[in-house]
Amino acid sequence: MSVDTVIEVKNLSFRYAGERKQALKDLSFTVGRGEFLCIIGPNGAGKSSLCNALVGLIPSYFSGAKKGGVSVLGQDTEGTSVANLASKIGLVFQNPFNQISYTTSTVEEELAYGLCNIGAPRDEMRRRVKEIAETIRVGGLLRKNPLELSGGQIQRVAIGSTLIMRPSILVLDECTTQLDPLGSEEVFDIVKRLNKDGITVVMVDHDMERVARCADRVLVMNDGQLLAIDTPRAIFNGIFQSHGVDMPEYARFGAAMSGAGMYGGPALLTEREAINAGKAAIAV
Amino acid sequence: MSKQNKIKTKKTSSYIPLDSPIDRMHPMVKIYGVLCLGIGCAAFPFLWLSYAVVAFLFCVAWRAKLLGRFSKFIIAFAVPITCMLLIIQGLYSPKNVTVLADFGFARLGLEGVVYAFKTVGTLLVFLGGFYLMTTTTYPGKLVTAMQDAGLNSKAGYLVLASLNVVPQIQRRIAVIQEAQTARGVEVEGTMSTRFKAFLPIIGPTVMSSLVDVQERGMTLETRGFGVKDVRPTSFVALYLTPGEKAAKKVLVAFLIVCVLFAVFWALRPVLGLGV
Amino acid sequence: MRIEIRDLRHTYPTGEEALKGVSFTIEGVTPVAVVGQNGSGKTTLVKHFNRILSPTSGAVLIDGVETTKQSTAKWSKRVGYVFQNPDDQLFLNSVRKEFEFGPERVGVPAADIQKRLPEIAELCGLGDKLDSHTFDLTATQKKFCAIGSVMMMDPDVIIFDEPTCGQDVEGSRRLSEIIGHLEKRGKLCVTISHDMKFVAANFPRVVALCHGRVLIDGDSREVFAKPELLKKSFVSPPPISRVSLGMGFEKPAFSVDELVETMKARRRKMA
Amino acid sequence: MGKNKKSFIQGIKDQFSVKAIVLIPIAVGINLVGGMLASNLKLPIFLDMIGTIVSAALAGPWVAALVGLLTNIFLALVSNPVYLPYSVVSVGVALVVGFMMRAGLFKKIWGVVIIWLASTVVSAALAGSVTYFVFGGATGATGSSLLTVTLIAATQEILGSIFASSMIENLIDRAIAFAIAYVILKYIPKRLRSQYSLDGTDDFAEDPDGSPA
Repeated sequence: MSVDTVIEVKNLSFRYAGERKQALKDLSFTVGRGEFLCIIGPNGAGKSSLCNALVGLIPSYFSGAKKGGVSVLGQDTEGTSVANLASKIGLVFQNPFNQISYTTSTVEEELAYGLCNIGAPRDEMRRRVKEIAETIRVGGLLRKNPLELSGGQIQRVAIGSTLIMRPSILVLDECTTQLDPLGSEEVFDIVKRLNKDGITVVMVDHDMERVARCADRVLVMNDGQLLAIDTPRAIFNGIFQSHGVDMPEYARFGAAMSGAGMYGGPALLTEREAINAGKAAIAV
Repeated sequence: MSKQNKIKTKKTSSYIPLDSPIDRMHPMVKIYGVLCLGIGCAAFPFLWLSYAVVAFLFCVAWRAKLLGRFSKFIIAFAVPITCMLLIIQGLYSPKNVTVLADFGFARLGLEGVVYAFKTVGTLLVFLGGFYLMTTTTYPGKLVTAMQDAGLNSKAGYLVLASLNVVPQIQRRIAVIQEAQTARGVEVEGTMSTRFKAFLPIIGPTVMSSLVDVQERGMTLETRGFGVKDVRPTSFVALYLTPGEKAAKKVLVAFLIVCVLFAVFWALRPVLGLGV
Repeated sequence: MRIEIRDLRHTYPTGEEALKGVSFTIEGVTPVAVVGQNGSGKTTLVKHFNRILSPTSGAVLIDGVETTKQSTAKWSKRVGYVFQNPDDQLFLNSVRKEFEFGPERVGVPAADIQKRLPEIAELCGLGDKLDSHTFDLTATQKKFCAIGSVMMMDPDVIIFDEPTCGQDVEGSRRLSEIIGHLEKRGKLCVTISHDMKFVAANFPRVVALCHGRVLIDGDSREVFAKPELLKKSFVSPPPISRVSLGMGFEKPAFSVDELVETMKARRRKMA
Repeated sequence: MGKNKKSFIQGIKDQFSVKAIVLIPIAVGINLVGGMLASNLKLPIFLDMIGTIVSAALAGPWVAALVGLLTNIFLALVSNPVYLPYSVVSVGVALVVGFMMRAGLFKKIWGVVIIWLASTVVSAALAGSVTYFVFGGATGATGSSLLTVTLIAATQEILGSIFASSMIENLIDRAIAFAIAYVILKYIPKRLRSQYSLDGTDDFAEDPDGSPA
């Protein structure tokens, strides 16, 4: 893990206007540069609210009572406009159809939309669109209408139009939930590669096998609270099962083998690890 | 909204992509065209000018490869309204003095007939021009041109998003209709059965659309929509050719001449130039 | 219960051929899962079961009756369909009203509706939420509200489209419970799913579609024992099955416990 | 609205938050698909102002007025430019509905009846004016044109006939539109509505358990 902190959340609490329940309860944690952090927890745990707070939509877009604060790259999100923050931290959410601007007729225009709004010169736009199109692998789709793309393709365009603002942190709120396995894989591949290239990733995900495989650290939430934040091996050792948090099948397998006295190592996180541990157990 | 009809097709814009000089023309010239020709004809006191401009519009339609559609549109509009106005104004206008024909139950008056043809002529110029502009201009290009000319970017968003959001809501309503019939909502049968189907289908459409509003607003916020003190730029570049610049000047000149003539004509008695 | 699909073909008005001759029969009440990548024709197929779609050629027969014989609304008494997105179904201002809506439409007597209501609410985990606004529910609860509102119509067949999409552990567990309950009550459950963990745990029969044709149809253990064939439809066996196959076992395991038991047996044999 | 008095223009500007701006195209879409659904179900009415009413209730009269304007622009684009001048009618009706809702009339059934009657009269007056002053008496594009001509022939009175035919056309349609919008608005939960209110913070100051645990 990096020593360099890019996000610092300090005693963050939030309650939406008109609601009684606290959506976020006294959260504190930091995210390091280049880290891959996964947020897990049952539906209604406050994962989306946390994402909205990270990018500054809470409190500027959602009215409510906020305590504590979030700072991104040293800047307090409160008092900074969301548009300004977009060049530091980008958000991609679940429904791809809600992430296109509905004002453009081609993918390239869609990618450039954010730049148009901040008044970027045209040459700069063209250069960045070309660069981003390569990153998100939509080179062949640039002239297509975004509304005619498949879910996975639109989701990649959504990531692209976020990346075009050159954020160094990407927040993904269940961005593959509504996609089929193939589309989901396409999107996830890109996220993984971006992380390798140095972008910090904060991702909400329900696919525990994937979380176990990819996360540097896992943040567990329930009922608006932060239960734990640690490495996947530490999180998936069975402690949090009672909090509505699923375990990856491999970790569950490891735990069951330990119970039967066939395995004594750390939590299993990948298919490879599980197969090897299993083979070792029956080779005895 | 009393005149609103149902939309039969799934078309969401009247733009017909055809490669023609009119299609390639800068949208601003077309906007100038509709406004200058329309207002000029409306102001001009004689009715021949409108019909001359309509003839010119037919030439434009031919260049735009839209002669067939344009003729159809003009006839479909002109014939019924001319008939109706001849009855309403020709027979019943209080201004009627000169009687052209006497049908017994009513008299056809010259003033009313002239008024009817003047109205139809002006409307044909306006609506015909508008029709040609929208069928030959891609909506995105039109809005870009208007934004270049100083239109607020929020207004541009509203026009384009309205055009683009409709097909998506249409798809959604189709799914909702399926979902509700699967819950026992009958969409065929007696009038009261069909009436009862309206709410279960429009209800989820409205509700889910309102939920979408939230996320779409977030998207726009994060993408710098409506940032203060910044002049938005556009991805697609539009330039006026020298010919188009000249065309704009000619159109404005046409408008000025028409208006000046109209003022002159109206002031004739005052100026002592009576006929 | 018998659903017979006879050389079913469906071509959309756009010219897209979604089903290119599908034939199979579902008999009894054993839950069936339909799997395959997007565009394989899963949804098009099941939408024929209650005549949301009509065959371009071929036929679907429910207990010997062609589906085209009556409207979807009429079929809703016998064939229930839960759509993927609950927002497409829900619009009333309480869970109770949503539950009563369907059966009222098809003329179920009020007394019967009230009798069914508490049991189904309990099954769906909405027992204490009956008077909540559907908007105040979490994504999981909304989904179960939609499921419950279809179960309230007491159909003989229930079709689920991607029921685990966006669900958490709790939701998936409750769903398994409902599927078990339906089978016990003699109802057939047909599910479209991408979630192979869920399919393996709940569906003894799996039909995999690929490009509008049946790729494999059979016992789930046999189907998941052929990862190479399944790849054609971008389906991969659930993680634990992959582990057991990777360890060299012939039959794919469907649960962790099962695999551990098999391993114990192997160790005993070797010892 | 609000304790401190704002200027009229500022008041209008405040109604156009990003949320309201995103709502507008969607409300336009609802207007249009409402009309389409009515025709698909073969109902003899238009029902194409549900989006306008909902947006008036959520985001105020000026947002609703824009919804009305854009709905007509859209119709002019896709179906017939004749709709363009009638934008005046949509805007006028939206303002009447919006301001009467602001005054709290939509909460009671009798209030809804008043809004219905007022909006019908306003729309008939405006539509009649457009028909008379722009089109000289009839557009020839709608069924009411024939009605107008018949009335003129019977009464010899041009303006009155145009107004009367417009009233007849609108009265029933608006009644059903308002009834449906009334039900839908009842179903929209407060949580969603409070996202639009200009004084959303006031809303929750009343809440008892204010501080985080």
